[in-house]
Amino acid sequence: MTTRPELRTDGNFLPGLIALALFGVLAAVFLTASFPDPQGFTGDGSITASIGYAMFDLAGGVHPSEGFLVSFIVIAVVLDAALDAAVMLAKTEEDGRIGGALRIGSTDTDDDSAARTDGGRDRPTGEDR
Amino acid sequence: MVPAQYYLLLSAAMFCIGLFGILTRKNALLFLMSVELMLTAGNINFVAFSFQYGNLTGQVFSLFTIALAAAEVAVGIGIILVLYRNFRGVDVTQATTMRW
Amino acid sequence: MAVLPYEAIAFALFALVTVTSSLGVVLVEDVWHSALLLGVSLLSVAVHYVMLQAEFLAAMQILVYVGGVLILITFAVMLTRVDDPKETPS
Amino acid sequence: MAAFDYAPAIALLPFASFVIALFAGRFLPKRGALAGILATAGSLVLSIWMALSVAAGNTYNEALYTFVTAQGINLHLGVLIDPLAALMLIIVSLVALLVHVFSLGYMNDEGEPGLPRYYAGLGLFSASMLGFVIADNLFMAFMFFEMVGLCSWLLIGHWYRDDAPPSAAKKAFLVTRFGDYFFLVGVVAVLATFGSATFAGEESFPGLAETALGEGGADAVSTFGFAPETWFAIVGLLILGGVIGKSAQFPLHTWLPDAMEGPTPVSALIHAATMVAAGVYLVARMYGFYALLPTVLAIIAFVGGFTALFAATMGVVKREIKQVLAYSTISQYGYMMLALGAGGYVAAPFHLMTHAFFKALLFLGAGAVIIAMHHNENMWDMGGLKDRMPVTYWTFLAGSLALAGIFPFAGFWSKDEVLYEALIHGLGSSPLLLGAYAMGLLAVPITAFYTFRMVLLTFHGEPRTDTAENPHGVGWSVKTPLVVLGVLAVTAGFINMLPVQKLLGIEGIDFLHEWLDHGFEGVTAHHYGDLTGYASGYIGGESVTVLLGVVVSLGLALAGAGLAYALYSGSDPDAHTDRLGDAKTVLMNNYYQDEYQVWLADATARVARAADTFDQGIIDGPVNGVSSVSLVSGSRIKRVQTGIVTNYAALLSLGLVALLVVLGLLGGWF
Repeated sequence: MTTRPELRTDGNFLPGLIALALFGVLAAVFLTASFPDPQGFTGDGSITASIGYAMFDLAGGVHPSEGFLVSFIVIAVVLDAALDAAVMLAKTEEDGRIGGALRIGSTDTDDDSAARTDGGRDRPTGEDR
Repeated sequence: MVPAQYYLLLSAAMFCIGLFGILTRKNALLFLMSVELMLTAGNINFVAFSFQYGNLTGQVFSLFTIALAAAEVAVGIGIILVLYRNFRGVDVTQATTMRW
Repeated sequence: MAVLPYEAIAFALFALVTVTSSLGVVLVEDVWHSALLLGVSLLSVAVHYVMLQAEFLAAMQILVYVGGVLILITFAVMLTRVDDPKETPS
Repeated sequence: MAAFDYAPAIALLPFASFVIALFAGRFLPKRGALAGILATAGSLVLSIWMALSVAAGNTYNEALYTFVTAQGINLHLGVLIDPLAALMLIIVSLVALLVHVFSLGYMNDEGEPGLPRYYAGLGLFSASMLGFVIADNLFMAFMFFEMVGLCSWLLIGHWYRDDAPPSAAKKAFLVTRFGDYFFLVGVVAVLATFGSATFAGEESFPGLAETALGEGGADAVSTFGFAPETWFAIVGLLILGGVIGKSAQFPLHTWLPDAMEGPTPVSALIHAATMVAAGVYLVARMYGFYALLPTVLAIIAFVGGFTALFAATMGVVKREIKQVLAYSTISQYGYMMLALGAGGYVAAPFHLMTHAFFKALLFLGAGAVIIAMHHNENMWDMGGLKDRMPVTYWTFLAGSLALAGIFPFAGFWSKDEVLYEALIHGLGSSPLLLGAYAMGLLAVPITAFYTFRMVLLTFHGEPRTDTAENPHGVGWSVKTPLVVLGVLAVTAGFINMLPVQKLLGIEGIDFLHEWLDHGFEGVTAHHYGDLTGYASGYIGGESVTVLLGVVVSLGLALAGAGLAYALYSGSDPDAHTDRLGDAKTVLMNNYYQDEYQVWLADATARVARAADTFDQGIIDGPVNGVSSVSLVSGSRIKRVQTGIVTNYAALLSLGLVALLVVLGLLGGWF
């Protein structure tokens, strides 16, 4: 089903003024600032290769950069933890299955309509809230 | 060569649009998307200055930011699912348990 | 910049696309449309990256953002969609 | 030195009896009395052992348990046994033992309730006093001083269901506490000044004070900007505040007559050996400090002399037998203070000792009479008890003769020495002492008068009521202590027959002088004599002066006794005190001292209320204001916490914008 995008008309746009104000301040600051001409990457080395070298603190990068090995490892670990946490959040409390939102989303109250993975055996009679 | 101010202006615009979305919408998914917009605005800044100074640091940083954004979306969707389960909707104004 | 500033024209064009689609993300009624417009916005940012000599980053932007994040968001939109479209939040 | 290893046990044994009586008293046959008797008997045996060791030339001064040592200040528990402490230990433990025995007859046989509590109190009282006696530093002395006060509160208020005893107990506690505040400040001052509060040994504070007053020694102590003499006098007076409270000296004597509300054995213990004696003992204990301060000594002497006279006059008109004894106690402790102030370091413990024996005897005798009279204490209801309770009569008579100071009973020797010291030192160096001496001398006939008035009214003449006709009998547990104390009241004076030595020239019979003259260097009688700087003056030679003092005081005592005999010896004597007229009213009302103190307390309460208002309004006001402002503003501001993420984000953004604007304006970005 495709529909044309419609602009939202209702709602409270008053807080949006804050965003506009922020933009005003930022624009005022940026437009008064002046920069020299950008330098760009002028050498004939590969930028992508240089990124790779920089990321692992290897010598050989043509373009100037800093080393990022430690940041890389740290960010890898942190992101992994974040993903684990996301999975944990998404689990339902009762049976540990992912996708509890699907079950409840199907109907509001009746649990019977939830997808049953046990083939209908062991039908709960009320203790399954 | 486009001067850096214009890139800054572009990124400021994007950032403020994202902020606008967060301030005016109630849908948690819209929140997520707005946050993506704001992160991207930051990335534009990084890359613009990387270009400005001919230094790759900004680009590497942007790379990290992209990875971070991906993970953030994963966590955000986890939160949205919990929100949906507990409040039967993704309206953030319904979830006021932490009120005074 | 005595020559015709193709670069400036391209920047203006794609900046317009970026800003417009971003505004669309936060202004349209339907979440699904928002998600699609977000994709447009992120793709146009990738173009900016290319103009800033960050080709690898542009590729990553497309791969990770448009290919990963957007799919995830789409997934969430579908997961939380209530049957009755009238009840779609916001 | 083996004997001294058991020194702490002297105080710990009664403490054990306290614990036993408190927790197991109700299961014991005599409700804890036997434990107390055994404990105090053990203390007495140990005390005698200590005294024998001291007599052999040994002394003991050890810190046993240290609380804290910081910045040169050392707070510890320790034991100091020297001749003075050994003497006092024997007095206290003996009286405590006899009081315990007497209580069998006074409390147990009368079926009083709350006996375990009573014996627990007695045990703790004895333990506190014995701990006070063996204390080796002022801090520890203060602790036990306070415990003595606490125990007096417990025991005076023993019959707490009546109205009077609890209020008397409170009064005793509060009045002595009032003095103890000064004492506490004094202890802190001593610690701050000398960094040490020990009584004897190398670092003793009297020794340090002596050094500080010597040539160039003032740098060793911190005197807070005062001249050392001034500062030491201030400290001495502060500590004296505690002494005046505990030893019931004017003007803090008012608690003691009220303390008669307690059981009579407790009265005997308080007045003879423990609580009241504690003050005098404290002065004697740190006499090396007071001896350096002529001003303070003069104050002590004058307060003592005045109290002796003042209290004696009030004893004249009292109708209750215990009230008479109470005022005589105050009066006699006045004599001890007079002795201490007059440089009579030996005379004061001497009088303390003889007084302990004969006053304990009198109180226990009075207790026996009270048992006999079914707890009627009014002397006008008695009379003729002489034939019905002879043991009590004869021992009571011995005690009365000692109290009146009749030759050769114990009180004569000690009181005579007190007056003699005051006289010769007054003649020699300080006319002020002569005033104190005069007051002390004037109190002698009054003492004899009220003593014999009491004896005559109680025991002589015809019975004036049916109860006196058929008194309740008393048992062995009452008579035994009376006999023991009666013998001591007769003979105790012979340990220090100074007049006999001076007149007849028999050397070596002033045993107490020699006893108190050995021990630690710096705490001997001779050393104190050197420190006080009192010169002796005589009227026509030493022997003449001695003889004069003896004759005058004995003559006055006999005159007072004779007057009492003349007025009250009939079979049914009149109430001659009515002739005193208005003076009697004043005396019966104790010179309105109570009213005066109540007025003072009311005035203080008004000040306290004003301070309370100040505290509530001005001190607490801002504090409460701050808290209520926080509360109110908190309850308003907490509404910011809507729980809606959008609002938080809006506030965050608003803050960011404001911050950017401020920074931009400050940094000139625009």
